[in-house]
Amino acid sequence: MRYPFPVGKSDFIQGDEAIARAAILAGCRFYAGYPITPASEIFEAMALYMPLVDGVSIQMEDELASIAAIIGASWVGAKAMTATSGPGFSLMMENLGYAIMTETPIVVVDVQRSGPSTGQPTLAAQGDVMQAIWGTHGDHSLIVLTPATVQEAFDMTIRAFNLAEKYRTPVILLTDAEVGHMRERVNIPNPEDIELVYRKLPANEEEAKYPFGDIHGDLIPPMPIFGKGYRTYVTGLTHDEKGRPKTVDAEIHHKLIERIVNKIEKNKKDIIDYETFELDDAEVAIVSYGIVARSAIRAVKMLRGEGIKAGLLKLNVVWPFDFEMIEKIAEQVHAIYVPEMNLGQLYHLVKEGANGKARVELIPKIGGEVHTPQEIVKAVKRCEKCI
Amino acid sequence: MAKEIYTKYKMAKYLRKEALPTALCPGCGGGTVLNAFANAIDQLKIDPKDLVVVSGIGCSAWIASPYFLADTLHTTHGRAIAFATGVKVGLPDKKVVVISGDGDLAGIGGNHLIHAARRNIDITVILVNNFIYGMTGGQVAPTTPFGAKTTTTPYRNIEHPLNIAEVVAEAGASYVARWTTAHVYQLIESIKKALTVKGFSLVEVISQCPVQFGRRNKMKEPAEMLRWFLKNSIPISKAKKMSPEELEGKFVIGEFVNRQRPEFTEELNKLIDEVAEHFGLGDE
Amino acid sequence: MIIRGDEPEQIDLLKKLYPKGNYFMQGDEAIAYGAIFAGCRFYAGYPITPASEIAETMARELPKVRGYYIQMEDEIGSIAAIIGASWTGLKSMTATSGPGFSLMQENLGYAIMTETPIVVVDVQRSGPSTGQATKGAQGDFFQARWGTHGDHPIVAISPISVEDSFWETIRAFNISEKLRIPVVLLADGVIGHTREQIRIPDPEEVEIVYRKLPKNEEEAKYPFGDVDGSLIPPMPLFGHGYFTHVTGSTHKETGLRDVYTPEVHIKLVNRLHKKIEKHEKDIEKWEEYFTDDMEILVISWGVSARPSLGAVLKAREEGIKVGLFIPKTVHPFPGKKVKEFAKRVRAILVPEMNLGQLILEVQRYVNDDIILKGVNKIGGVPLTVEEILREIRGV
Amino acid sequence: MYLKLSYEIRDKYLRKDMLPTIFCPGCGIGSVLQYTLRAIDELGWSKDEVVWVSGIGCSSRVPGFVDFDGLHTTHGRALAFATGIKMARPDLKVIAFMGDGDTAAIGGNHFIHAIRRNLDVTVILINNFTYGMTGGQVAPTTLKGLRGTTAPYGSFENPFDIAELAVAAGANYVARWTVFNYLQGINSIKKALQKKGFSLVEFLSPCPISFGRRNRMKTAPELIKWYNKITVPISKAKKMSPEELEGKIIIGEFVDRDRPSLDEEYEEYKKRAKKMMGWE
Amino acid sequence: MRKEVLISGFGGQGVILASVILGRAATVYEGLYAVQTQSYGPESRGGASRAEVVISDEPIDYPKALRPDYAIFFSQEAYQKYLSQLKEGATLILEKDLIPHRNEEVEKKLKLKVYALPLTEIAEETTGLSLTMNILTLGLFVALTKIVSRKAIEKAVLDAVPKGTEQINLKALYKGFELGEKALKEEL
Repeated sequence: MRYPFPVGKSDFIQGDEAIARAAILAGCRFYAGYPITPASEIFEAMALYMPLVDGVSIQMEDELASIAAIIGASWVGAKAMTATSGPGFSLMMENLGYAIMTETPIVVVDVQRSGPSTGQPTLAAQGDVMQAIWGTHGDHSLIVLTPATVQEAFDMTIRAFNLAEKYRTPVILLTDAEVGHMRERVNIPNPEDIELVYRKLPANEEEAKYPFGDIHGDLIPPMPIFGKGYRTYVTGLTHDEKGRPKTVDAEIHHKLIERIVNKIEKNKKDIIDYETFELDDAEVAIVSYGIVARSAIRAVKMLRGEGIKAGLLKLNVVWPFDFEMIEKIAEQVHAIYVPEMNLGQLYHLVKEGANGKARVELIPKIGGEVHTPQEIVKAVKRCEKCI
Repeated sequence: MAKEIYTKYKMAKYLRKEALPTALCPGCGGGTVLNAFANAIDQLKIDPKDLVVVSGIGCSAWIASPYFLADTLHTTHGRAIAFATGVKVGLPDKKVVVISGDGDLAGIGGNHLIHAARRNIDITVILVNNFIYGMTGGQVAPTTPFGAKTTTTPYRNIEHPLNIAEVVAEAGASYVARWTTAHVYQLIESIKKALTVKGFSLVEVISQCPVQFGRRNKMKEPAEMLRWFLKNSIPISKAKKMSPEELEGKFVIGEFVNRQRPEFTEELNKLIDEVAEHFGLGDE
Repeated sequence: MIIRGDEPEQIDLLKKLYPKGNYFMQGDEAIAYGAIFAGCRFYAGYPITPASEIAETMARELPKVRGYYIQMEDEIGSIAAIIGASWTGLKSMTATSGPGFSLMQENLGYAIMTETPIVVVDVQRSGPSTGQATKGAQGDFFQARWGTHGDHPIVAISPISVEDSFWETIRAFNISEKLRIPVVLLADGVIGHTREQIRIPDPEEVEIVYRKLPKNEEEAKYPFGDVDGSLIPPMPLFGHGYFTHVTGSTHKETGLRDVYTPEVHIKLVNRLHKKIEKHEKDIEKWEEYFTDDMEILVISWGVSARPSLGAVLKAREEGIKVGLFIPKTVHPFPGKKVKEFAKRVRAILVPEMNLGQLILEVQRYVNDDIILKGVNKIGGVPLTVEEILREIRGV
Repeated sequence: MYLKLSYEIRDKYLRKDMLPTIFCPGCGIGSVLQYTLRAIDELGWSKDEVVWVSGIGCSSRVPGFVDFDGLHTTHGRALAFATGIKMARPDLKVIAFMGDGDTAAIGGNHFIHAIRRNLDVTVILINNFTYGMTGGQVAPTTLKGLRGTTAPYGSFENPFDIAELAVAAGANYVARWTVFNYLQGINSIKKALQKKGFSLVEFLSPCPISFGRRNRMKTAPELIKWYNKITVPISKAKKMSPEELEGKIIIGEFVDRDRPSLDEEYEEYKKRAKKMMGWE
Repeated sequence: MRKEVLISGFGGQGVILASVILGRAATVYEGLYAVQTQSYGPESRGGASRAEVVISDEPIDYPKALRPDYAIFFSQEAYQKYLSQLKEGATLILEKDLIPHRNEEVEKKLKLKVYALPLTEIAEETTGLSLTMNILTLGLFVALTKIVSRKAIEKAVLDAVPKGTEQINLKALYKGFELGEKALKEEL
């Protein structure tokens, strides 16, 4: 297999470009998109690469259609992706719910920009975190990953595909304009060294009869993709294990939704990913994700330098959310700080997790610029003094 | 801080001085369109107080927003005509004008475009067609000519452009015309007609984007693009006698329809009067 | 001519059309009548179960009061049209259900950013996706709060009965007009389709609010400026010669776009949030029962509130000291009140028709020394008094 | 032409465990479904090479009843989903079974853009002038003056002519019939299925419950009689003036042409890309 | 070692490309770490343009420039906007002809090492193409600061420039090296 970019060595590229290359290496062969700042570079790279690797890159008439097309492609067996930013992500909400309900593996990249509405199109923010988790209607669960560097954007894109395939669920890669547009060195491994997952297919005709049945006891049904003679029926309506619409049976609805939520919840351990820095003996913790976590690392070093025992928890996955881990940290430290490029979103989840065992303080920032390490240090020191 | 604008340009009175200069690139056709629109307003002696200008997202949405000194509603991507529908129903006596681009109005907003034409609501749409998504960096649009290069069709476009004027005419508009930025006088006349016609009117303006479109298609200079427009423009009367093959790659210009059809807000208000009469709720 | 809803002719018209007295109608219809009494004279919508009855009632009744009903090509167009109409001065509303609400998210953010008063009714049905179209649910609680992108405040109200639907719709309009903010009415398919007795009042009994307009040309220059210290700018309507510019991009007080200066964005978005905090008193509303001597607290909202009340009454008969708290305004959530209660009880139960959404909100205000438990049910059938009572007994 | 008995078609193509269908007595969807299945049968296509796609609405429930791979999607978006299916697996044949509200109202944009791209799908369109499933609201196809629950005083809007719109947007094959046009219907579907590129067969179909009842046509026969009255064959229509055609609906074949389809173009595109990059 | 570089001018001067080449030289050819970020106006031509490169021998946490150690300004606007943000003792390269108004006071206060040259004019003289000004400036910058080797920047230039223009760009780069050497010897 020949790749349209160098593999097995490092390159100096934008986050958006890294996402596109990782998708190709993850086996993505279908991309549908619509132009939007600051995600267009992903699309442009896909447009350049896809025809060369016999994949499809197509520009749809809007974002609604883009996510629809990738769901369609996923049902014929293609690994599929779309990328957008806030306004387009808002438009995708209905069909994101459809992908959750029909358990369709897809990857949706949201390169966050400053909102609400059109806001500041070229500037970064972390304002869509709760939208990624709660933006579509009805009870549901999904997976949300948050890269902080270009290398992470690359690695997490591959992981996003693997998780989507493994758990038959949409996965959101929630990055931002800063990571998307910045250039850094990325080590692009040899394709043979990349571990890839492909969805579980039915072992036989019998299994294929239950596209939505927990036939293996692992809550994840094998996916009888179209065109194999299984004659699968897929609907966004509440359906039974065979996929037949059953819209008035409360029992069936309960069973279906509970399984969809539980297949994420019960596999939390496998999905959740985080890093810690100087957290073991910390008395003050900073919980951060995405681009801000990079400022937070530096802030921790600076705080340590000033004699404040600070530590960092950097979340690489923000949903499912490890409430228990936060509670454990809350038992160890007396305060948790959450710097976010918004006016308080993941902060709410941290607060729920902390369960009153430690003070939880928000360090908000909006306007398109990343917190400087000094700003975090200052905010922490101000609060530490006031106790 | 408002910058002082020293100009002898007569139409400057229609512009928001504190918002100038515009963000349009040098050589963009948007300026021509803004100028033509201002001239049409001037010639018709329309008071800008009787105007509401609505736009979506994209370079062409910025032609009048915020530069034109009237009530201006700058909305979300593709939805300008739907917003304008609400404005027109609320203010049936005002002129409601939508100025936006091809990607905005015919790409993501294509549905609102054909439905407004079907309703024949009295809105004037000036659709600036530069064949490209300029603001986001030159991606293919539903209007991009077959075979053109863009950032998302690096190996040339394989889709056929949407014939906006014909689709809108078919959908039921009262007035439809197409010109290019090389046909300024005809354009002004058409905008004037569109503003006077009762019902949905569309003036499609083929316009140059030398930076995002021209550069990738061997027309770096605005003048080259204008020459291209002039060379390939075919008047509609002549086009009728030509085969589809002969028309490949040509721009059919002129008036597509100009007709009287029932208008939406009039019909809506008529209905309300009838209901009031029927239930004995009229003005006693 | 723009109708505000409180003109004498309009009052006379309402009296003639809907004489004071008892009516028997569905929750959806009550919302429509509430809107008409609140002064809503523009409705744009798209058919969807179980919200279509609102559209149908509006289509039938609005022309009678010289209001406009239009059906758009989709939900995106519907919310766009009502925002446009609101800028001309008409009080405007749309109604939908989950799938349509998902589609409206982008323009809901636009209305927040441009401070456009509108009311969006979400008659919640069982999801995700198309789910059980005809069944009620409370699954859009967090979507109403977080469904659009970017940092934003929101006001969401949830009625608990048919009669309540009438009054809460009026309140939704009043808050929306007063604070220049879109208000989401989180109704649901159960109440929406339930018929009950409702008393239609005299129009004079209904207090209605109309947005603050600029007093003069000078004020009109700042459609997004805090000209009087209330954090709510007067709204210069279109068609009055003010030459107002409205954009969803980050803008200055004059409305002109400035998408690069962080300070402009910070100032704008902070004010959007603070105007909600500052006027909290105008927004918050709840009902509470037996909270004086309670040991257990039930917190419930919307359609689950009534069976909760039934269960609390029965439990009281059994001598269990249980209280009930029903937030009518669910966003912003009355957290302070809950925090205060949480200190006095040993357990909190949260019954709702989803897999646990309001409970996450409650959790933020509760320490872990008390029991916090959801009573959850999905599938379209409302919680019964027995189901809730069993849980109360259990703790 | 030998016509198989309808139970043969039923037994061969329908999912027995999904029957009976949800369709009301007098509804035209069943007939159109039968025409479609007969067309497939006569073409001798395997059930395994066809995918059915639909949106939301009465007509969109059809893929649930037929024994094929089927994707029942969100409202208005069927053709966008179909784009993914067709472009990722060009060897599969795609049928989109849609209603008028789904196609022309909320899905209007996907409709014109799928046609512009010349996506190789066959749209079987049930036009019943109303939103049947949500209770009979007016649709963009509802003729002026007709009633629906959201137009209690009669529709005041101008309706769409979907077939003409499809022609203007550039479809390869477009035909319109009423459900009464049995043989023409089957033949048109056969032609449409074999056509590369976008094809549309529209059927005027009775909805006595949600539509007819509100317009003084309570039964299917009354509706069919009305269809006969308002339809004009295309050959005849060409000789009529616009005034004479007012309030009439034209039936017949509107266009039959062979522009290259999107997947064919994409195959070429891939080859060109490799050539331009010096891969081949 | 953490070094921050700020480059600013207006669209069309090749600001972004210069920053990308520098970052590429540092990461791909020197094995260092680098982060390149940028911001620009809505116009594709003529708007303000700004790029930053942070270079370090260890992984870079905070990715933006806080107090630039080095700066290159190609426009009066950039000079006025960012001059006061520079670190004390920073090295500053200016396109002299495009920055007619200087603020001696701030330059002195920050003890800046300033190299002001008619860069566009020199580029035009050297290669016949004013467009090569950015590459020439890179050469000057590398010769002055030695932040990456000449070999590395040369390779990175070759990676980034359009096919067919390699020789002309190298010519500009070498001219930059030459100017830098002269400047260090204070011969300028």
